[in-house]
Parts: sequence; structure tokens; C-alpha cells
Amino acid sequence: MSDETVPLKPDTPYTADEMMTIAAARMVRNGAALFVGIGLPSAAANLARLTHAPDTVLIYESGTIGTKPNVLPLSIGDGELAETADAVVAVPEMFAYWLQGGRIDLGFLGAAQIDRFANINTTVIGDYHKPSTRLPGAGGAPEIAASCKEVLITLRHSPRAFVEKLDFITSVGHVDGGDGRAKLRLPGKGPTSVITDLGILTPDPQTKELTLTSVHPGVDVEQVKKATGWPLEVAPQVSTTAPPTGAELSVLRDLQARTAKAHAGQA
Amino acid sequence: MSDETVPLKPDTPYTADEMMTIAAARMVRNGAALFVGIGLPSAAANLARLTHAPDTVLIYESGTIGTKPNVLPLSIGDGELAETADAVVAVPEMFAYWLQGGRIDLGFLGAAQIDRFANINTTVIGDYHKPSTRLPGAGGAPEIAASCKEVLITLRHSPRAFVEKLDFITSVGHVDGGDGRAKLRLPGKGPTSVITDLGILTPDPQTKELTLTSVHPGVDVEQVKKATGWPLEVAPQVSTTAPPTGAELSVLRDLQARTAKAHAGQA
Amino acid sequence: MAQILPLKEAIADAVRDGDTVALEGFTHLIPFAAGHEIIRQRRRNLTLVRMTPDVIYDQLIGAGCASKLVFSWGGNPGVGSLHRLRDAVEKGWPGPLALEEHAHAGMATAYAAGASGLPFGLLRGYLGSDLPKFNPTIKFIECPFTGERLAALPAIRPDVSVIHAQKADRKGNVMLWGVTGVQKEAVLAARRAVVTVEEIVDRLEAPRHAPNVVILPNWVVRSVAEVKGGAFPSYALGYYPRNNAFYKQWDHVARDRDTFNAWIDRHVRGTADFAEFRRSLEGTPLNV
Amino acid sequence: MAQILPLKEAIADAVRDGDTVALEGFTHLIPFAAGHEIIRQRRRNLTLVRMTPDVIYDQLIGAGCASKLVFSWGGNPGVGSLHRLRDAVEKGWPGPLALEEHAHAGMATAYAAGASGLPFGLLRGYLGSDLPKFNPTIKFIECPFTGERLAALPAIRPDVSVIHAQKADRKGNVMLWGVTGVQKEAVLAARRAVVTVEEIVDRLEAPRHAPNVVILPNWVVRSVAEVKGGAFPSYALGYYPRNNAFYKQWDHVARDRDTFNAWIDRHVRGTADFAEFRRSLEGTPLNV
Repeated sequence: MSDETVPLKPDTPYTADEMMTIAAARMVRNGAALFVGIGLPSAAANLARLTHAPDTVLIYESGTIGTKPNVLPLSIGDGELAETADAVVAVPEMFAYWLQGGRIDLGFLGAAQIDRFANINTTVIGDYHKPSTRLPGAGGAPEIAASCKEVLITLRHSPRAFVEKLDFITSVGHVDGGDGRAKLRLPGKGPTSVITDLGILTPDPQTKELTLTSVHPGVDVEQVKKATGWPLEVAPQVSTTAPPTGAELSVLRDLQARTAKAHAGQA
Repeated sequence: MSDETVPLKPDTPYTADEMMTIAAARMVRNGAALFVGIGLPSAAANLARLTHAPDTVLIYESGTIGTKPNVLPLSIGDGELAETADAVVAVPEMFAYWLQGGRIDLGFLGAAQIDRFANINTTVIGDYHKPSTRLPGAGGAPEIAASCKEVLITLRHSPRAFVEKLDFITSVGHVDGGDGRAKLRLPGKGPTSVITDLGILTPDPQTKELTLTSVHPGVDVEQVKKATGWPLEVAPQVSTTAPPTGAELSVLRDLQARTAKAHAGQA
Repeated sequence: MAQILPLKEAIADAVRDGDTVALEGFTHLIPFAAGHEIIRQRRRNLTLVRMTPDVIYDQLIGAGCASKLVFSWGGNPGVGSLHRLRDAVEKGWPGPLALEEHAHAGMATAYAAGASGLPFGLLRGYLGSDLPKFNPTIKFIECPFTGERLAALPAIRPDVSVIHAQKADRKGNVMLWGVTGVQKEAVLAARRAVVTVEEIVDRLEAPRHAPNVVILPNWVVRSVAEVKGGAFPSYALGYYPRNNAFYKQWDHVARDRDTFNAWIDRHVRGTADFAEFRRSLEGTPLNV
Repeated sequence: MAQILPLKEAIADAVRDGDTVALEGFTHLIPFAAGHEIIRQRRRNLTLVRMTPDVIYDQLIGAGCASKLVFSWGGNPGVGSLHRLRDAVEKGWPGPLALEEHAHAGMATAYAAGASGLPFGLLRGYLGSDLPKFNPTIKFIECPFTGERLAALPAIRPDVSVIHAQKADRKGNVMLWGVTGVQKEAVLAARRAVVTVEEIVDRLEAPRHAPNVVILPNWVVRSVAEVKGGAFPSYALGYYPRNNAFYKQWDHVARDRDTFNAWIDRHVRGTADFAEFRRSLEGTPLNV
């Protein structure tokens, strides 16, 4: 029996963030080419690479292709990304030849706000010209969301994040639902899962409205509904996410411990 | 007294091609960035670099920037061009960032046919669909002619080459004369000299019609008129090109001897 | 042909009040020393351009050098907000800051168009995003072959681009490697390009296994200044690592206007050059 | 993910009658061995694409593999005409050859558009030239910002692109350097990419001072075939020089249809692979 399949002892504590990261990592198919944002997406992508998906090709928008960092990068262009990459290319090439070229299997995005069609806001909270909070902005997200064959989104669940109406549409998911993407002639199929600290939402095959399909262990459906700023669709059968395995948890914790140590000073 | 200024002994024989190459080389300003075609332009550009213009930056469309070949390349992408270059870039970058980017001072072109406004044909003799002679085609010439700050053209003088009407306009010089280039919003100022084995033609400042301004030693104006397929404009004062200096001739001959030796077999 | 100049002269020569200035870098090789010199020389009313404005842009904005920012992602990477940028946008302090906001793909394309001498750049982008509603420079055109809608952006042509590189030779030819972002495009798109380097050497040679080596010949660069450590607290691959602690500590300095002002006065305006700036940090939480 | 295959299988797997095929290379690293294998496998009705069709295209055209040529400069560099290309264009032998003719800048842009997933590429080009009169794929559009006329070309998207490179590793990651032309763009623009290499090594490392190193990860390549000397008579920087004598001698072989046929029958169709082809040249004027 390999480490992979050792179930977690029932009383082992793990955090909701760990569950979210692990659930996201599991969605990565081995061998896929991943376009990875900093933060939660980067942690999940690297966890996948260090567990079940060792041949995953990690691509950061800084131009690093096939990178294999030993610690999580604090920034998207850390030296370790360049030093462990199969190839490093200029940023215009990255966006033109690699992302827009349609060769990325999976885009991995975070968000400040998301709506029921998995459109996301990373620009402002409040009015654009008089924002209550000025967020960092689009970065690579609009074209990652448009051009990757498939997109995963990870963010923490709260009514402030899961909103009826975005303050700003930075990047489109399924637009206004249905065939909204097709009408815009967007190349990729858009978000296929939203992984939160409470569960997993999946777009309905027809309406493309996000639907709760899985809750993490110990989370109930009502809790997720309450954390969602619109009347949340719930699948007829809501499964429970498998809890972290011992292997998943220890690899993730080792990774984060190495990372914390490295980032404490120069890294 | 340096070698440069040693005059050629009056009885030293030199060929018309040598005179043409040397006259063309003299037009290169030291320090200029040159976009160089294979053949006569390459010989002239390298001669300039090896004589009065050592800081000339030679650029070949194969992507080699600041190359310093010891022998003339047979092809535009010879290994020596890459090995002696300051930088080598991809061909799309060469055309986009370097040529179209407007940073090349001088383009150096050959031609099969030329007309009175220094438009050139390197495509076909005869009808395009039923050519009597199929030539290699445009290569980089149309955009070299359009985008370099200034263009020099070298070719041998004959009524078959200097024609009333081109069989095909591959690359434009001064279009139909006057402000023809400005109307097309072409960035560079176009051909400023045509250097042949008989003399030098310069566009009239107003009409842009090629005008004979210099004949090589031993050539008379009538001879040039006869070798031109249209009634050639002649400047009020036609100067005589200074004959090759001993230094020019010996550097050119050494270069061509090295080249012939190198190209005899593998090179 | 590039002149080798002291940084102070290179900036004085190239950067004027009201200029559009791009200090580019994608996490790596951020031209901090050059940015400080712009603050010291009290340039005003600059339009600052950068895909990823980070701490040096926070400093330039907080110090009152900028009236406009053209950007696609503005944050302290891995840490959070840029408080000076936010204060300028949200509260107009120390002055109003106009924004021209893009996505990365759009800005990269617009820089490449600038480097290419094209009036505009073309991409599959911005479809469905609200960005074009707030940035009138983003237009859409129809493909003449397929009828698809594609985004069109005017070329970025900065008056001045400033980058930091690993090396130059004595003739001013520049070499950089690793993550090189849009630095080549920024230099080629600019009317004037200033490059700071870790060292000036007799002969340009990349270290073995250096990835993505980029060479900029001296005739596309206006001036080169040697500034050892000039990308601190960012990193220079092969020279020094990123000082992540500085980026984290910056969050505390930048949160408060007075703290920020005191820091800039003491460490940037109050020092003669980057070496003195580095020494002034000794014993402070932002030290190496 | 790239498969490592014998060349015969790689070509049989990737190249079909009627395909649009680009065997790219700019003087350097011309995929001669792969071109010969296409002749041996008697592919027909190919649309051949290349900026600089040279001797291998002369051979493919003379051998009857092609019905169309998309190109921007067709000659034997430094020597003269390609007689088989001219015979096909001027006399329709061995069959008619349709031409789609460009300038280099246009083709480079169209390849880059193909690699970029754009439907078309944009350039300042072709203004005043007769080329657009004879090539209806060249259109002009107006800049939405300045009103300037710019050329627009449909992206080149070959069914198959074939290049030769210096090295691959055992996973099929490819490395090339020196003059790399439009090879990266051709590979990324193609539906299927086949790469022949001088050698397959355990670990991809560029030699010291190798200029312009390009890496193509294995997941953008369909197959890799090791063919030592596979670019002969062109050159592979770091491996062998260009055999200029072959190019000069080719002029004599290609001038006459019968001489050409006999040469192709004897040396290409009559040999099992590239190694045998090379041996068959021994004692002939086209030998190394």
C-alpha cells in the first residue's frame, strides 16, 4: 500500500484552505500544460506536480515554461522559476505564442469577486473611478480565461466574494450563461470548476450557472448557500469531497514550510 | 602617409565590377546600421567595414546583427555570420523589431530590373503567369526599400536591366516620382544612389528621376545613356568617380580571394 | 551609440518633466536605482508605464512624480496592495493619478507594436471584459478574412524606457538573461533608452546555462550606467536573490503617508546615490 | 508529447497526400533528410510552404511531390536559379505548380500569426509592390487610430511543419541555435510538427557561446527523429559546415530533366535512408 492511499486519521486536523488547495490540485490531469497564477493557484498546481501529476507542465506568465520550483514563488517571476524551467521566453511571446496560441490545457485563476456564471473581478470594489478598494487589476486573467482550453478558479467562499453582480467584469467565465462564450467566439471552454474552502461548484451543462456539486467534509449545503451572495443552485446529488490523504497533506505542508522558510529573508 | 591614401598607379588594371563595388562601399557612413543583401551589396558592405567604416553594423535578414565575417557569405545565413554576430535573432523579429521598427540606416539592394524612379524588379521577366525568366522573388526587398532610412542599389548597367517599364514592380523606390513615396506614407526616404559598373545615378531632388551624376574613370556619358533603356537625365556637371585606391583594391581582392578559397569546398 | 554615464547624468539627460516613462521589469531586474534617481531629481507629471507596477512605482507615485499610470497589474507581488498607488487612486494623494488600465496580453502586444514600428497591435483579447469601457484606447476591429472581432491597441512608444540588466561591455552593448519580461520591447519602443547594469565588463559573455539570453546592441541604447545591486530589493539572476523581506516590510512603510514621507526623505531624497541609499538602510527593518 | 521515431515512420505518420507542408530553415539546418523521405514515400499534391525554398524544394518539386508553392524567395543562394522550380513554373514540368508569392516580411508575419492563434498578421508592407495584384491573400486594412494602410495576411497554419535541430533529449525536448529563421513559428503554427536532430542526448545543454538558443518543449512536437548529418548539404552550427560545393554542383544536376531524374532515382528513391544516400554520393561530384 503506497503512501498515496493512506487515509488520513479521522482526528487529523486540517484547515479549510488546505482542503481547498488539495481539492484544486486533484483536478490537474498529469501531463497537462498549466498556466498558473500566484497564490492559491500556484500552491495547488505545485501540489499536483509533487503528488499525482509529476509530468504537469507549469507555466507562469513571467515566461517560464515547465518550471519545477522547490518552494512556492512569492512573485510570478522568482529566480527559481527561471532556473528550474525547461525554457524561458519573453512575456510578449508567452502571451502570443503560448497562451493565445491555444496550447495551454488548463488555466488556474484566483479572484476577488465571482458571479453565478463564473465571471470574475480582480479590478475594483465599488465604482471604478471612486473605488472603495482598488485591486491589482487584470494581469493575465482575461486572456487566460478566454484562451486556455479549460479554466479552474479557486477562492474563499463568502457573500462578499460570491456576488449577485460584479462591481467590474475583469475576465469572463460563461458571460451571461448558455452559449454566451460561443457568441463571443472565445476559444476555450471556460471555467469547469470553482473550488472554494467550502466545496466545489460546477457550471450546469446547459445554463452554465454555477451549481454546488460537492461539499468538503464537515460542511453542509446550507452553509455554502449562506456564503453565496445569490440563490445558489444545488445539484440533486451533492457529494462530499474526499478528505485530504496523509500524503497530500504532508506534501502540501512540507511545501509551505519550505516556502515560509525561504521567504523569511532573501529567496 | 597611410595606406588609405596611396593612389593607384595609373596603369593598375581593375575591373568595372571592382569599381562598382568600391564606389558603393564609399557611400557607407561609419557607424551606420546596414541591412545587406547577398552578392554585390554584401561585398560592398564588407569592403566598407574593412576600410573606412569599421564600426558599421552589418545586418543580414537571416537574423544576424553586427556580424563581421572574414569571408563573404555565399548564403544569407552562413555559419560565419552567426558566429561573428553581436546578436542573432529570429527572422520574424528581424523584420518586425529591426527593419519595420525603423532602426536601419541604410538598406543595400541588388536588382534584375530598375526603372527611372528606382523601382526594382526581382520577380519575373515577362508575364507573371508565363514568365520568360522566373527570378527568385521579393525576399526582404520590398520592406527594406520601404523602411530603411535610406537605400542604395547596385546593379550592372545594361538596357535589359535599366528599363522604360518594369515587367513587375517588386519593391518601390520613388514610385512615380515627386512625392510618390510620401503619398504611400512610406517611412524611409528611399533610394539615394544607384551605383552601377558605369557610374552613379542620383534621384533628382524634385522629380526623383534618376540622374547621372558621376561616371567611373574611362566611361563616357554616351556609353551610360546607351546602356540605359530610357532617355537618361544627365546632371549639368557629371563628375568622374575617383578610381580605386591601392588600399581599397587590395582589401577587396583579399576578401574575394579568401571567399573563393573558402567556398570552393565546405565553408 | 550608447554613452557610459554615471546614473545621475544618465537620468538627467534622458528624463524630463511630463515624459512618458517605462521602468520595465517582470519581478526580475527591476530598475530601483534608476527609479530612486528620478525621485531625487524631483521629476514631475510623468506618465508612468509598466505592466506590473510594484514597489518602485509605489515610491515614485507616493513621491509625487507621476500624474498618470498605464498598467495591467498593480500590486506588491505575493504581499498585497501598493498603498501609495491605492491612496493616489482612491484619495488623490499626493495628487490625482489618472489610470489607463490594460490586461497583460494587451500591454505586451502594445509594446511589441511599438518595437515593431506599427501604429497598433492586434490580439484576441478583452472580449467580454469591462476594461474597454474604461479604457478608450482599446478598440475592436474585424478580421478581413474571418470576420472575427479582435482587439486593437495603439502602440506604446515611451519617451524613455529604463531597464536594469546584468552586464554591458565598454561599448555599451547590453546583456540580460532569465526572466526578461518586456524589457527588449520597452527599449526598442522607446525614443530614449537608459540601461543600468550590475557590471561593465571587457567582453559580454553569458554564464553557462543562463536561460533566455537577450542582447541589446549599443546603437539602440542611449546610455548605460553601472549600478551594482541596482535592482535591489528585486533580484538579478546570477548576482543576488530577491529580498522578499523588503517587499513584506514595505507594506508597513507604505501604509501611512507620514511614515512613507519620512522614509523617502531619509533614504532616497536624503541620499546622494544608490550606494548611500543601501548604507542608509543598515539597522532598519528594510535592510538586506 | 513527442514520440521518438525512425524518420521513415515519423514522415509516414505525419505527412499525407494533399497536405500543406512547411520544411523550414533559413540556410541553416535545412531538413534535407526529411525532404528526401517525403520523396521516397512518393507523397503527391503537397502545398509546400517556405520563405526560402532552396535545393530540397527543387528536389521535391522536380520529383513531382508538389502542386503549389507558397514562398517569398526561391533560389539557390549565391549560385543562381532553382532549375526544377523554374521548369515547373515556366513549363509546367513535371506538373503545373501554382504559386502564392510573398515578401519575407509578410511570410514571417503570417507564420507568427499562425503561431499566435491569430487569424491574420499585420505589417507595414507591400505598399506600391505588384505582389498584392498576383496574390489575393494579401489585403490592406486601415489603422483604427491613425488611418494608415497596413497589409494584412491570413495566418499560415501548415498541416505539418518539419525542421532540423541540433539536439533533442530522450523526452523529445528540442534545442537549436544559431540562425533559427522562422522554425519556432513554423512548429508552433503547425497542426503536426516533426523534428529531425543531429543527436539525441541525455540532457539538453547548449554549447558555451551558442548564440540564439531556442528550446521547443516536447508537448509542442509530434515526433523527433535522430538523423546525423540530416541537414547536409546545408549546415548544422557546431556540427558541420555548409557544403557549398554541393550547392554549386546542384546547378548542373538540376539544369536537365533527365540528369535530374537519374540523380533522384539513383540517390534518393534508390536509397533506403539518408545514411545510404550519403554513401551513394561517394565518388560523385556532389560528395562531401
